[in-house]
Parts: sequence; structure tokens; C-alpha cells
Amino acid sequence: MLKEKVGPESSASQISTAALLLQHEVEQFYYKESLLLDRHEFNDWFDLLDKDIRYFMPLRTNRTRRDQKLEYSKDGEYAHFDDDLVMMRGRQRKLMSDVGWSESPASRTRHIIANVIINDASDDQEVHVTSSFILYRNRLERQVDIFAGERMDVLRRSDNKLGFMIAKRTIHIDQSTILSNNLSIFF
Amino acid sequence: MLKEKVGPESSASQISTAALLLQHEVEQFYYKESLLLDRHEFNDWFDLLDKDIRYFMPLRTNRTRRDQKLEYSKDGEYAHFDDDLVMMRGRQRKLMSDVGWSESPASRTRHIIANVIINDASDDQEVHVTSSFILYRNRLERQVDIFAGERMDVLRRSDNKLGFMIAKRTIHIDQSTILSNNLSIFF
Amino acid sequence: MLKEKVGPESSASQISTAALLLQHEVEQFYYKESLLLDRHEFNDWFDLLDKDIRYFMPLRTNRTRRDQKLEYSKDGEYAHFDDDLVMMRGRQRKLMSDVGWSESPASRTRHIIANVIINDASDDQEVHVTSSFILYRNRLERQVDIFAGERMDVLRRSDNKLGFMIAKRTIHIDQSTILSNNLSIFF
Amino acid sequence: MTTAKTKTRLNIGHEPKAFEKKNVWNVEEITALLDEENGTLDPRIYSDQDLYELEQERVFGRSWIMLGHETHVPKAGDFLTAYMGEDPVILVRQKDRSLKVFLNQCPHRGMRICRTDGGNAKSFTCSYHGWAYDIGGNLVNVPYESEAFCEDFNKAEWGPGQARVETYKGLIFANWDKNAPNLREYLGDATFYMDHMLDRTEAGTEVISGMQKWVIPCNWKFAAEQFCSDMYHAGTVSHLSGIEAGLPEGMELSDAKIPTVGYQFRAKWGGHGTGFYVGEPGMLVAIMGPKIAKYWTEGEAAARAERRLGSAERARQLMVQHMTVFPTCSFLPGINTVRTWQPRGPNETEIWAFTVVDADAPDEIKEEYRRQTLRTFSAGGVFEQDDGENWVEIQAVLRGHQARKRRLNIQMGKGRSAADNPHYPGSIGYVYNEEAARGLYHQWIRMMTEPDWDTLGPK
Amino acid sequence: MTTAKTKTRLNIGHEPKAFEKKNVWNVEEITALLDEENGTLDPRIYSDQDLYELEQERVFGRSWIMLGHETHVPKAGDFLTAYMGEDPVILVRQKDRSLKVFLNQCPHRGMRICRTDGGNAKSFTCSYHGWAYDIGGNLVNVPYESEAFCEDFNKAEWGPGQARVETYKGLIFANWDKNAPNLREYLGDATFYMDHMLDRTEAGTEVISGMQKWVIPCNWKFAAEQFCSDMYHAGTVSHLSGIEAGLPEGMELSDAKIPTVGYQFRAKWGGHGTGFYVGEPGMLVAIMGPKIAKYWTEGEAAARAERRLGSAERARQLMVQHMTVFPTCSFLPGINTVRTWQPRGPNETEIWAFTVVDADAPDEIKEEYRRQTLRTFSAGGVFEQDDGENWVEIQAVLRGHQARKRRLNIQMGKGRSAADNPHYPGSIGYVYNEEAARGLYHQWIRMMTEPDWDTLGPK
Amino acid sequence: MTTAKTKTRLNIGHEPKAFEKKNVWNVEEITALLDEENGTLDPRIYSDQDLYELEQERVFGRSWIMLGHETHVPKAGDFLTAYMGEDPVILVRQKDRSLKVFLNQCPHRGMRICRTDGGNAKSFTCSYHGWAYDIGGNLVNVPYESEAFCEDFNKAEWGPGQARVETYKGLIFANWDKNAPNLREYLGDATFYMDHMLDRTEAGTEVISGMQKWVIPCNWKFAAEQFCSDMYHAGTVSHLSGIEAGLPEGMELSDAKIPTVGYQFRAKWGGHGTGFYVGEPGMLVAIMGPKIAKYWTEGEAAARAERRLGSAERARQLMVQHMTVFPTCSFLPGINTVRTWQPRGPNETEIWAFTVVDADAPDEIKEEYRRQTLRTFSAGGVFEQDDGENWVEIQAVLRGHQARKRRLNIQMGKGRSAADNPHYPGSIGYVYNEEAARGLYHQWIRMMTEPDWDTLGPK
Ligand code: FES
Ligand code: FES
Ligand code: FES
Ligand SMILES: [Fe+3]
Ligand SMILES: [Fe+3]
Ligand SMILES: [Fe+3]
Repeated sequence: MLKEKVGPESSASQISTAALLLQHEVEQFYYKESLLLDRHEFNDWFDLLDKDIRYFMPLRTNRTRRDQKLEYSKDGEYAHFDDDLVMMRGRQRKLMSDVGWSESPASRTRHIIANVIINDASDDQEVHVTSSFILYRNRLERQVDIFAGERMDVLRRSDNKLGFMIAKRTIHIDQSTILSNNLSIFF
Repeated sequence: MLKEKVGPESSASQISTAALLLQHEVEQFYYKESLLLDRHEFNDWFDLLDKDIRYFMPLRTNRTRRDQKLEYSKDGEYAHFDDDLVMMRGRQRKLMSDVGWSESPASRTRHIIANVIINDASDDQEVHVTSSFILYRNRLERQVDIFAGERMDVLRRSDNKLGFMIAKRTIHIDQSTILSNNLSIFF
Repeated sequence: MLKEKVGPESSASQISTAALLLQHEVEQFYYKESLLLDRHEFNDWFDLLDKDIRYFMPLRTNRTRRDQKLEYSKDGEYAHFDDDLVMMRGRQRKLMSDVGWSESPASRTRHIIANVIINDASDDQEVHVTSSFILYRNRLERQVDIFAGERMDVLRRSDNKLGFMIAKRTIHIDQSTILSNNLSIFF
Repeated sequence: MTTAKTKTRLNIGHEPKAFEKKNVWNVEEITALLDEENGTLDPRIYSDQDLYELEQERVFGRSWIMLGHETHVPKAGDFLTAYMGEDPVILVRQKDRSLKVFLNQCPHRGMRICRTDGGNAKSFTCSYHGWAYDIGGNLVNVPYESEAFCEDFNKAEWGPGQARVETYKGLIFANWDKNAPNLREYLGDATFYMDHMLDRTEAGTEVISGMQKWVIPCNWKFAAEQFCSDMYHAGTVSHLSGIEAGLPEGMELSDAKIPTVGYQFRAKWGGHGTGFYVGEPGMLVAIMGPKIAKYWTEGEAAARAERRLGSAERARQLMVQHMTVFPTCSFLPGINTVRTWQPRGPNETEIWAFTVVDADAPDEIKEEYRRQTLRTFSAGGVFEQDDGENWVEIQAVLRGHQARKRRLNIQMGKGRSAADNPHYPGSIGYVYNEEAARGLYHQWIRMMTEPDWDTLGPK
Repeated sequence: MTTAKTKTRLNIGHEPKAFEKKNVWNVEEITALLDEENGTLDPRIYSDQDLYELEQERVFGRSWIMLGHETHVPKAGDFLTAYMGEDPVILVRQKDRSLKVFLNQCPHRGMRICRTDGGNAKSFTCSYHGWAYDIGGNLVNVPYESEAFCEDFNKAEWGPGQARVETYKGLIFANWDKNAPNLREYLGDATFYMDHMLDRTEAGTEVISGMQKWVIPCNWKFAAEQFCSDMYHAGTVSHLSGIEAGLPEGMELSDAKIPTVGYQFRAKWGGHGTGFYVGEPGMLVAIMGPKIAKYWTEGEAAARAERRLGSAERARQLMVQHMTVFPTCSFLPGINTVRTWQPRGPNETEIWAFTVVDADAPDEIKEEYRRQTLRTFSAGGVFEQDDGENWVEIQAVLRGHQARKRRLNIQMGKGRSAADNPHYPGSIGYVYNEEAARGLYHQWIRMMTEPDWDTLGPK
Repeated sequence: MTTAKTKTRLNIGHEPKAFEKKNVWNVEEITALLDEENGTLDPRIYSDQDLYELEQERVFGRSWIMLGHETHVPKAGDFLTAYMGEDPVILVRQKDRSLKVFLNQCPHRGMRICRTDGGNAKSFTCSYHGWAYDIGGNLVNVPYESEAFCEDFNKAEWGPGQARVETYKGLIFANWDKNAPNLREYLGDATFYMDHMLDRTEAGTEVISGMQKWVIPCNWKFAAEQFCSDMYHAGTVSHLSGIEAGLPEGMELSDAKIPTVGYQFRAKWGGHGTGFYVGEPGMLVAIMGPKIAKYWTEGEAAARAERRLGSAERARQLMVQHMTVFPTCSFLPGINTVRTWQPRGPNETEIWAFTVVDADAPDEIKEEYRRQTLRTFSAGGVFEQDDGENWVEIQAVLRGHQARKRRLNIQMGKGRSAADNPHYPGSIGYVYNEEAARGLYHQWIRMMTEPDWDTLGPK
């Protein structure tokens, strides 16, 4: 099996190697992006948001199997986040403020980014990626929150250190009632 | 070090590239398989089970270090799951039913598949793979279950969209008492 | 985009392939290392610790954003772990003992190693790697602990089965108060 | 349905005669929790398990509880599942456009009748043994009824408990108590202030579809009190970083001016309260942005509001209003977030929040309301984040014995409000004030101690 | 071991004289929880913390509790750790083949003596200070006994508390109460029905090795009642999808016929109950597949069962039986899952389940039992999944005050059962019935209120 | 600040007159928990919620609680946040080098004043409404004080509650009770034994910077008792594997000799206790390694300690000492770990641990102390791991009713200690002993039942 698919001369091999490299680039981007958040290097993280960023997390509701398609709130309905760059920049100012109580002392977060799937890389400049995450959060003496979900991103090629900007991030969170006192962290 | 091992002409390199490609294929299979479950595309998931599937999760018991080898229940003893395809098809019918109360409303699951190790790919058609997982489950208003464990799979080459079928799945769950009201989800 | 970056003749491609292989080697090392711990093959795990190992986990404190730099305890201050090989060998003896109550019955652990970033591989023999982890622990009837954090390792090339020894491991745990009755497991 | 347990406990000491639950705290003890004269409050009001259980009967079993907005359930069969205190209910639009609210508990063996958040239903079938209810909550089918049941079984007696339902300008309230005053009477002079949000146009309001839910490990009264009475935290330090987040780029926090002019209202009866700034739209701009500030204060919509409310001040000048309708319906006119504080034990609250808009507002304004309330007042909102931080920590400190025995200060504005303002009904004082908080706790104590609406109700 | 606390509380009001725990609920209040005449039940029986604590003394401290099967511990030194209520015990096979059950608590400073699920032991050494016990639970070694202890220290007095142990056809039961009736007397007319599973062959039963454990956040009585009395949920809607999972491919759920013929038994004394269908093996096929249905109803094994049970109906026609031996031993003859409902607070239960098979059944049948009980009645079982869903939700709803004060309906079959069936002992009624449930709660109330076996015991 | 609730409950039965909390357990019941004559203990002392709540008032509200070391806060403005029982406090170094301890609760609406673990502060500003306190805990600024408050508002009355603060040779203690004896009197004859760690050199001790915190789901009294009295667990089986971890490579556990010579001390008054081996440094080597064993027993440091302590035995021979100063200050002289057991409910304890060293010890010795205490006595310590295992399991077993009603054995050394040792003050007995444990519980009972220091205090 291996021989067939990866013979050095076959174009399949070349395509596959390209896919591997792209997978590697995207994964490394996510891993490094996560570290920026988890090490509280927030200014660097906000610099990854492209000017037309949409940072969006719809609501999720409990429905019968029959109504499953109504599970997520839609555009124009209520949501958990639906920010553009101006709004995100405001969040950045809050976060870096000396009086940003909800994140000073800062949450200890850990973004585990897994199951990275590149859905579409046909455009030279944009990659559409789906990934799954566990986000562990620990705060103050003993607060613990564990979030899980899926991120559907549009990443855009950039000459910044990480190679990409985030052009769009849609987060499907695996909770109906948010099991935390706030969402003062980023996904 | 790198130069030695990956020189373009060396056969070591070619073997390694093959390993990388296989690793990639297997990981992508798992990631996409997970999404089928987590996005409730169950019919597609059940289609990945090969006709001789054994879906098996033994019990796990608390033993002294000396008796550690008795930790898992054995073939012929009680277990959490031990299904063949007919049984799994029954579970599929239950799951898709309008009266399958335990999964309607559906659990919100998230399968984080990590530590993918290919143990044996010497057979052209079958790959033996070990992986670790965290399975986060959230249901109804506020139920949360977190499972962890190891999956030992036999994957079989297929021309389906994901490239493999699941010929065998053995799940070692990291719990002795199952810390949930049921196991109505898939691992 | 892909064409440009992965053309078969380009040196960029060769470097990238090297990076892929190293990434693969390091990840596989971690995955297999994790399995040794999670399958209770402790003697094999201890054999991965190089003779000059420092196994170090500093304290983590709650600070204002302004004092964020004081978050971790420093060399010479109190910590959770700060062991050399002699100390670790003592832990090994305890762990394998018939009277090591805290791990007999053994904890069921699961190390999810994610976000593997190779920071520096310029030295032929040593690789500096950052990764994130979730460590799930389940013990006796119903004890559950979930730890998260970051590992900063120095791995050293070896001709052992896993390809590396651990020369240094620094663990940043995402808790200020350790939310468990003990730390009788390894990170 | 009175049980023996209840009966044997009735005639003990100073206890009210008609409550069902046994009284671990007696009337004097409950009354002493608030000392209005000296302006102190016993912190156990927030942490005591026994008080919490009494609350479920006496406060949440007798008050008008807000469940949602009429436009949440526009069509016949549309329903929401919701809570009144810790009791789950189903709110359903009937074919005649009326609304029904009934307990989401099957009277057979107790199963939750409906386990979804909402939808459209023709009937509800219990998943345990299949008893079926129509959308009015009437038991309409019992499997094997004739084969298996007994002679005195009567389906008509076995529907789930029904609550009274009334609405005020779009908001839906329910009440378990048949003797409670009707909603209008219960709201009393508070409607004057509710109208600032609900009655700016003859089209009324509509909801931005959806309900956001999250959990704060704190007593619900911190939240209810804050929206009732506490402009002080907004005018001092709690929300400085939230304001910072809304400043136009280039403007510094030190350039932002926090308003100091405004009023606070304490309801004559009922524990309702509100406060607001007058003039100075800067804070509204910082929270909701210039578009909404303009919509609220200028142009046709503001003119129409002025006509309906009868005063330019009320329609255009009064802003960043906070309000609580006792006990747990809170909202911010102008910002237009609406929420209930769902009690989940003395140490935990769920917030269920939504946003309303003028039904005839331009789409662009509706969208701006959606995005700005999301950005500011929601689980991830730059204002709401910090409330969560404070409330959680107050509650955590109350694990301490010393912390629970030191009475808190609730003196601000004591003796300074008066019921003689020509423009505003109720007892009116300075915007930075705790008079409305004292009103809230006063009403809470009355509900906790007075078994009879004859003495408890508004005159 | 009676404490001062107990002593000072004894002679208050209507309290029974001999219980040790103080009584927050008095006899009248407890008795009123069930109204057999009107067929109603007070839901607080499932949710009240004080009742739960009394239960631990009065029900679980005095009843015969099933711990496992004889074949779980075949050899001398074989042991299992188990629970009686919330009390951990060690069950050990002795050298003389007898069984011992003793508290898994070191009488020195209270450490759990054994922390594994089972194994084979020569002795048990406490990990705290090394006190050692033989497999009979006798304290046999105390380090530094002579150097460090005192004169009146006597090892013979300091073994862990011993329970009585008796077995019924393979099932092992234990009881803390020396005055309780012996096991056979306690089981009474229920043994007739237990034999349907346990006595089909002279070889008796054996266990499929292993014990599955999981946790349901609900009161144990939902589960105990359901297995005691509730064929109704199986005959209506709870398990429709479970049946669907077992249908042969091609068959539709609408083609499956749910049986309607059968009986229910309420024990004359003791709270035990069972129910079963008669004829119509379709449901058994849907649950356990054709192989087992055939084994149960046809061929040599069925013939042998008929000889032993003395009736073709009992051996071959009676099927899909559910049964509870009061309080927490439940099983399904035919399906052969056996389990205890382990209380873990009023709102939580652990299920400990295993499967038994005729010891002389063909290996293929044993294997089929293993796989089918796993598929149907286990944490992941297609039937059991939905019970977990229902019980959790009932319990969750009981956080509500209204939900707790509305009495539930337990009228089904009221007044219709009678003790005159020529073929079946006990009070017998239609299979869809709540008579056995009423029997269970009746017994529970008697155990909660009668301190003395003279009045409590079977005549 | 006495509330009506308190007042109405004062004159009931045998209750003490001056306690504020209602008494679910009366004096006789509490007293009966320990039977010193027969050497038995009621396990409910560890598991009862009501006792736990009384403890918070009566034990933690009146005892000297250790908060840290003087070198934790060397400079003016240096502070630590800590706990006294469940009450959070701030410990701050003042400009005049004195220490202040005050409740970490804003007297306005109850917010935690400071949410960090420590640092250096010029003042503390509440994040809710900005009330500001100086480092002495005085309220110095109230926003809008003149505009918004009332006439009788007086800042001087509204600082957070202050505790008394005293130190003993570096260790900082605080006490809420103004009538309690001063620290020296409270420590009494225990200081003799504390000096073994704290007074070996005129330079005194200093802390290895940092405080390790972790959580054990067990009652704090298991830990306090063990460090007070329990050399037995170390001399038998608890720590065998910990010793194994410290053996030089090549040496077997069976070669290691466990000491059997030593003494135990029970304080004349106060519940303090300690025990130690005399001679045989093998165990100290196994725990702390040869370098520290040598430093402790030989060379200049040991000689200096001998001069200060006045005895070669105390300075060089006495080792592996355990000690508890009632209620929750525990440490191990020689090993030099120091910790408090922070109660977090009857079933949970937080450990806050640090290490001290002779301030003038060589850097190499300080570093060795750091690494060895980390390796042995810390959350991951090879000794401490197993204590955590035992305590958790004891507590878990106490969910059982039988487990709670069987009195535990606390007989060891009963009647064998005496107060006539010429070299050691207090009641002295053999090192394997439970006399000091009996002393601890005796003091606990007295604090739980005696409202008045006139009768409770040391003569
Ligand atoms: S509980 Fe609803 S039908 Fe039985
Ligand atoms: S607790 Fe078992 S020997 Fe001490
Ligand atoms: S609570 Fe501290 S200032 Fe209001
Ligand atoms: Fe606020
Ligand atoms: Fe069922
Ligand atoms: Fe110890």
C-alpha cells in the first residue's frame, strides 16, 4: 500500500508532500497561536486578527433529533460573540488595562488544539480549517472551567512570524448553558 | 542530525516520507471520523464499520500493583461493549429513532484524538493503530461527562471518502466506575 | 501557494521535509512516552531520563496583571518538583514497591500531548520542545483529577527504542492550588 | 396537597400560619436581617441554605416571575421551557393567542414532560410512560387507561400545575399564587420606568431571537440588587475597563467623563427599583456606540418616544438606566438587555438573557443592538465579565464565619429620598444610592414573613 | 456504642424508642408520604436529605442486601469489596466454604482496610498503621502491641463489625441486624418468583465474571420501584427505541407487537414485587435475540425448568420478568441481568450489575447471554440508556418547590389485585400495575417507622 | 452585631450562654465524642456538618492560627493573603515593622478586597465600588462620600475586622478573640519543643520563598492529629515506600532499621503535642539525606544548637520530630516543613506548606532543605503522597452509617504518660502513643463547649 501511494516519482507523492507541509504549517500556526494566549502575550495574539475578522460564537440549544437543524442560532440572532476588529480591539484594551478585574489576576488557560482538518486550500491565500479544542481554564484559588468545541477558521497567508492571519473564526461550543461565570477568555 | 536522516537520495528518507504520509492519512481519518460523531452525522459514521467489526470495551478494575495484570476483564467476561455489526446496526436504528430518548436531544460530544501511534502497517490492507482520547460530553441543560482512554484499532483500506474502514476497535476507558448515567455515545 | 513552497527541487522543500520528519520523530517520542506512563510501564519510562535530568515544576501564583512576571516561583524558591536522577530513581523504587499505597491500586492516567512546537533543533544532539498537555487521572472508585499545562523539554538523541532521552523537563501547571490530594503521578 | 408533616408543624412559636414549609428562621430573625434605620444588612441573607429554601416557597412561589417576551412564541404551539425559581415550566402560545404556563413535571411519576429548550408542539408526550398533554397542559391520553387504572382515576385532575400568566407590554410574567395581586397592581409605579424601554413606539418591542444562559456561583440577590439600585459600581470602578473597551481609538480612559447627575427610584410597594443618569450621553456612547446613542436621543424614534412618554427628559435625556422588577426581572433601558436571575441554590445563579428592540426600528439599529449588547452585556460582555468576577468573590468570602457575622453597609443615601418629585413617581433620590436596595430587601422580608396578601399586598 | 447525643434525644414526641438517629421526620409525617387509599405519593420521599439519612439506619441497616453471587468468590480467600447502603464491606470466602461479610473500616483510626475491587487474600493489612486481619475479619496483629498499648486493650474486641450472611440459590445477602428474620423468612413468597431465574436447573446459576458499575444522579427508589412494579414503562414508550435496536433488519417498529397479557405480584410481606408477560415471546426475542428466546422456551433446558418449576407456564410462557427484592436487589429473569442500586445520597445511585446463566447451559448460550445483556441492560445498553435518561430528569425536576409539593399519581390498578390466584402466590393483579410499587413504599414506611421486629417482621 | 436569630436561641437547655451560633449538638453530646477513660472516639467528629460549623466559631474564631513566617513579608507593604478557618485575611507588614491581619472582606457590600496571593501594596482598593483601605486596614476613601452617603456614615467604623497578631520566633499567628490568652501563654510548654526547629541559632529561621497549596478531601483533624501524635504510622507501614525512595542505591528496605526509641509530649494545656525519636539518625538520613543529617547532628551548627537548647540530646539526638500547635499549625523539626491545615468543610482540607531553614545556614544546606522537603513532604512528596491516600479513604468510608456509629480506638499508651520527666516538660510517654491525640481532642471539646476564657484558659 505504502509503495503505491508514495513512490518518489509519482505526482501523488508530490501532492501528498504538499499536503503534509500545509498541514504542518497550519498546525504550527495553531500551536503557536495557542501559546500566545496561554502565555498571556495578548498583544501578539490580537495582531493575528485580520482587518475583516469576524469572531463569532453562536448559541447552541437543546432540540429533538427532528429539530436538530435548529441547534445553532443563526446570523442576526443572539450569540455568545459576534465581533469585528474594532470590537476586538476594545477587548484588547480592556484586557491590558490595570482595572480589567475579570482577567487580573489572569486566567490560566490551556488551549488544546486537535483534529486539524484542512477543508479547502484551493485559494493561494486562504485556507479553510476545522479543528477541535479543549480549553482548560483555572483562575484565582480554585475556579476551573473546561470548554470543548469546534473552530472553523479562515486563515490568510501573511508574512508575519506565524505565517497566517485569522480572517474568520466561528466557534461551536459544546454547551447550551455556558458553565462559567463569564467568557473573559478567547477561543 | 537532520541532514543525515533526510538527505533527498537516501532510502531512509523515502521510508520516512512514507511513514509521514501514512501517519497523515490515519490522523485525518480519525479527525474526520470524530467530526461525523460530533456533528451527529451518525449514518455516515456507522458506514465506517466493517462487516467483521468488533467494538469492544472491557471493564477495568482496581487491583494491587501485584495483580495489575488482572486489571481488564477478558474475552468471555463482562464488559462495557462487545458488539458486532448486527448489534451496532441496531444501535444505529435506536439513535436515529424519534423515540430514542437518551440521545434526543442529542449529546454534544467532542472527541479529541491524540497520540496516534501506528504500530503495524506491514500488511498492505490493514493498519494497527493506538491512540489516546478525551471525550467531552455535554447534554441537556448542564450534564457534563469527561471520558479518557486509549483506542486500539485495526483500520482497513477502503475506497470510501475517508480511506479506511474500522475493522476492530478496542477501547480502554480510564474509569473503573463509569462516571455517567449512561454510555449512549460512541468512542 | 502550495506549488511555490513545495516544488520538488527547491531547497525550501528539503528543509521543510526535514522539519516534518523531526516533528514526526518528536511527536512519536511523546506519544510513546505517554503510553509508557499510561500503561504503567514505569521502569521503561524512568529509563528515558538522562543522567543529568532536571524534572522541575515551579509554583504558580495569582498576581495582578502588573505583577504577572512574578507568577512562577524561581530557581531556589519553593516548587512542586525539582528532582535530579537520584531523586527520580527513588521515586521509581517507591512506585514499584508493594507498599507504595498512593499508587497501588495505580492511578489510571491519560496524557494527551498536543501543540508540539520544536523551538530549537540547531544542535545535532538536542531538541528544545514546547508542548501542551491535558492529564486525566482516575483512581480507586471515583477520584478524578484533571491537570493541564505546558512542558518545556530538552530532548537528547539516543539509540534507545524511542530515539530520545529526556535531558530536562520543566512543567508549567495551570493551577495555583493543586486540585488533588497528591501528585503521585508523572507529567 | 397539604401533608402531615406540614400540619404537625403549624402552631409553633411566632410562625406565620399559612406557609407550608417548616420555619427554621422565625419572623423576628428574618426581619432583623435588614436594619433600614442603621443601614446594615446581615450577609447570611445571601448564604443561608434554610433561607434559600423558604425563598422558594415564599418569594418564588408568590411573585410574578418574568419568563420571556411575547415574540419568543409568536405562533400557536410555539413554546419555551423556562423556570420559576427552581421549578421548570413550559410556556406555550395557545390557539386563541393566549399563553399558558404549567409545571414541566408529569403528575404520574414526575418525569420532565419536555426536555428541549423550545420549538413548536402539537402536544407533549411524557417519555416515561407516554401520558400525553395538549398544549394547554391538559392530560389527554393515558395508555391502558381502561385496562389498568382504577375507578376513581380522573384525567381531568392530573394535568400539571398551572400558573397564572399576564403580560406587560411584551414581557411575559407568571405566578403560582392565585391570591397574588394582578400583574399591573404588582408592578405599580414601576411601569412608569419600564415604559422607557417598552413603550417608546406604538409598535412596541420585539426580541432578538435567542436566549443566552450562563452560570454564576453567587446568590441571585447580588445581581437583582445591583440592577435595582447600584449605579454606584458603574460610576466608580467596576466597569472602568468595560468603558475603556468602548472608547473610540485614540481616546484615553482618563478623557472619559463619568456622569454624576441622575435619580434613583424606590417603588412605593413591591421592591422594584431603578436608577438612571440625566443628560451626558457619553456613557451610553461608550457602551452602545454612537449609532444607538443617536437613535435613542435624536431623530424620529426619539421624537416618537417623547410623544408617548410625555417628556423630552424621559425620552432623550434619561439614559444608562438600570432596573429590577422584584424579584428577578432585570433590564437596562437604552441598552435593552433583559434577563432573569434564576436561583440554583444559595450559592448559584443562572442568568437567562435576551435583547429587545423597538419593533419598528430600522434593521441596522436592530443589528447594532444585537452586536452591542453581545459585546457589553452577555457572558462574554466587557461589562458583564466584571460583575461576574465581583459576585463570585463576594459569595466565596461568605464561606467564612467572621465574614458571615459582620453586617454589611447599606447606608448610602439613607433618609435622603422622598416621594415628592413632580416628574417621577415613587421615592426619588440621588442616582448614587442604596435606597432602592433597601426597598428590595424590605419587600423580600415582607414576602418571607407575611403569609397573607391582605397584609402583604399593595394598598 | 450508643452515644450521649442519641440518649438525650430518645424520649421526644412520637418517636420510635429504639432508633439511634435523631428524627427530623416523625412517624405521622413519614407515614403520610404514601397514601395507598387515594393512590398518591409525596415526591420528597426521593429528595429529602433527612429521610435519606434515616434510611441508612432504618432500611439499609436492617434489610438483607444482595452483594453478589457465590461464583464471584469460588475459592477460599477470594473476596469482593461491596457496599451495604453507603457502608463499605468485604465479602470473603472462608476456608470452610462459608462466607463472611465485615465492615471495610479499620477500627483503629478508621482507614479502609482493603482498597481493591477484589482478588484473593491470605489476610488484610491496614495501610495506615499495619493492623492485620485474617480473612474472617479477626484482628490478628497489632504492631508494637506490647510496647505501646494499654492494659485493657484486647484484640478480640477490635475486629471490624460483622454482618450476617445468608444465600438464596447462589445470591449472597448480608444484614447488619441480629434481630432481623432470616433470609428465607424475609424473602417469603418472593422466592417462588426468584426461582424463575435461579432454579431452572439442578446445576443452579453461575456468574459471567465481572461487575459493571456506573452512576446515575437519581434516588435509588426510582430504580427499585421500576424493577419491582413498572412493566408499564416497557409496555408504553420508554423502551421503544431499545426494541427497535433489536428488531431483525427489515422489520419496522410498527410491526412489533407489545404484549398486554401478564401478571404482577406484590409480596404479602416485605415490599418485594415482580411482573411478567405470559405468552408472546416477541419481546424476549427483541431484547435477547432468537437464540436465547429458544433456549428459554424450548428444548431440554426448558423441559428441565418445567420439571423443576412444576408448570409449563412458569418455565416457558412467562417472560420478560422484572423483579425487586426489597430494597435494592433487582433482576430480570430470562434476561438474567442482576443488580443492586447503591444509594449515594438522595440524588445519586450507583448501579452494580452482573449477569447470571444456568451453570449447565451450553457455552454458546452463556456467551449469548453475556453479549445480549451487555447490549441491552448495561450502562451502554439500548434499554438501560433510556431508564438513565428518565430517572435523571425526574430527580432534577425535584429541585423545584412546586415540584416537591405536588403529590404524584400511584393509582394504577388500585384495589384490583387479590391474593387468590391458584397458580401464583401473593397479591396478584394485571401486569400494567402499581400495586407492587405501593407494596414497596408500604414496606419502606414500615421500616422507617417501626423500631421493633416484633411488630415489623412477617407473622 | 448580635442578631435576632442569635438572641432568641440563647436560653435553651444546656447550651453555653455566649456563643452566637445555635447549637445543634449540646454540651453532653459534644463531650461524649471522646471517651478518654476507655480510649474511644466518635467518628462523627470528622464528618458532621453541624460540628464543622460550630468549629468555625468556637475553635477557629478563638484560637491562634498560624499564617506564615516573618520573612514571607520582610518589607513595609509586603502582604500575603491567607485564611483563618474559612475566613480570608490579609497579612501586611506595616511601616513600623509591626504586622496587621484583617478580614479580606470589604464592609460595604462584602467584596474580597484583595484577590492576589501576595505582593507589595501601598493601599487596597475594592474592585466593586472603589472603597480604599490603607495597609493597616483603615478605610481611607469612599467615592462620592459627601454627595451620596448619609449623616451618620463614619469611615472610621467601616474598616474590615481586625485580628490580633503575635509572633513566636518567626512564625506569625493571629486570633480574632480579644479575650484569648496571649500567644506565649497559649503555646505554654509547647515552646520548649518548637525551639528545636525555631531556635537553633541566634539568627533564627527564614523561609524558602513560596507557599505550596493543595487540597485533600478529608477532615483537617486527621492531619492535625497525625502531626500531633502519630509516630506510629511512620514507624509501621504508612511510609515504608517513602523510606525506600530515600535509601542509597543498593540498600534494601529490609536493611533499613525503623527506630523504636523516643518520646511523646502532650501539652499540660492547649492541645499541642509532639513526638520524636532519640538517637538512630537512620530515618533522618532516609528522609533528608546524609548532608542534612550531618548538619543537624554534627559540626558547628549542631554545637551552636546544643548551646542554645542546653542539651546535646535535644540538639543532636532528637530527630524526625512531628508537632502540632493546636489547632492547625504543624511542622517537622529537622525536616523543617511547616504547614497549616485549612478547613474547607467537614470533608475537605487545604494544605498550605512552606519550608524554613536556619537563617545562617550555608547556602548549600538551604538548597538541600528546599529540594529534600520538596521530594518528601509536599503534594508530590514521597512521604506525603501516602498520607493523602490514607486520609482520603478514611473520610470516604465515613459516608457509611455503620462506619459513623462504631467508635474508633484511641487507646494506645492510655494511662502510661506522666508529667515527671526531668528533661522534658509536659506529660511524657513512649514515642508510639496516642496520648497527644487524646490531648488534642480534649482541647477541641473544651473549646467547643466552654464559652468563657475564665474557665477555658490555662491557669
Ligand atoms: S411519569 Fe410521565 S407518564 Fe409516567
Ligand atoms: S487505621 Fe488501621 S491500623 Fe491504624
Ligand atoms: S463592596 Fe467594596 S466598595 Fe462596595
Ligand atoms: Fe455591572
Ligand atoms: Fe426500563
Ligand atoms: Fe505521615
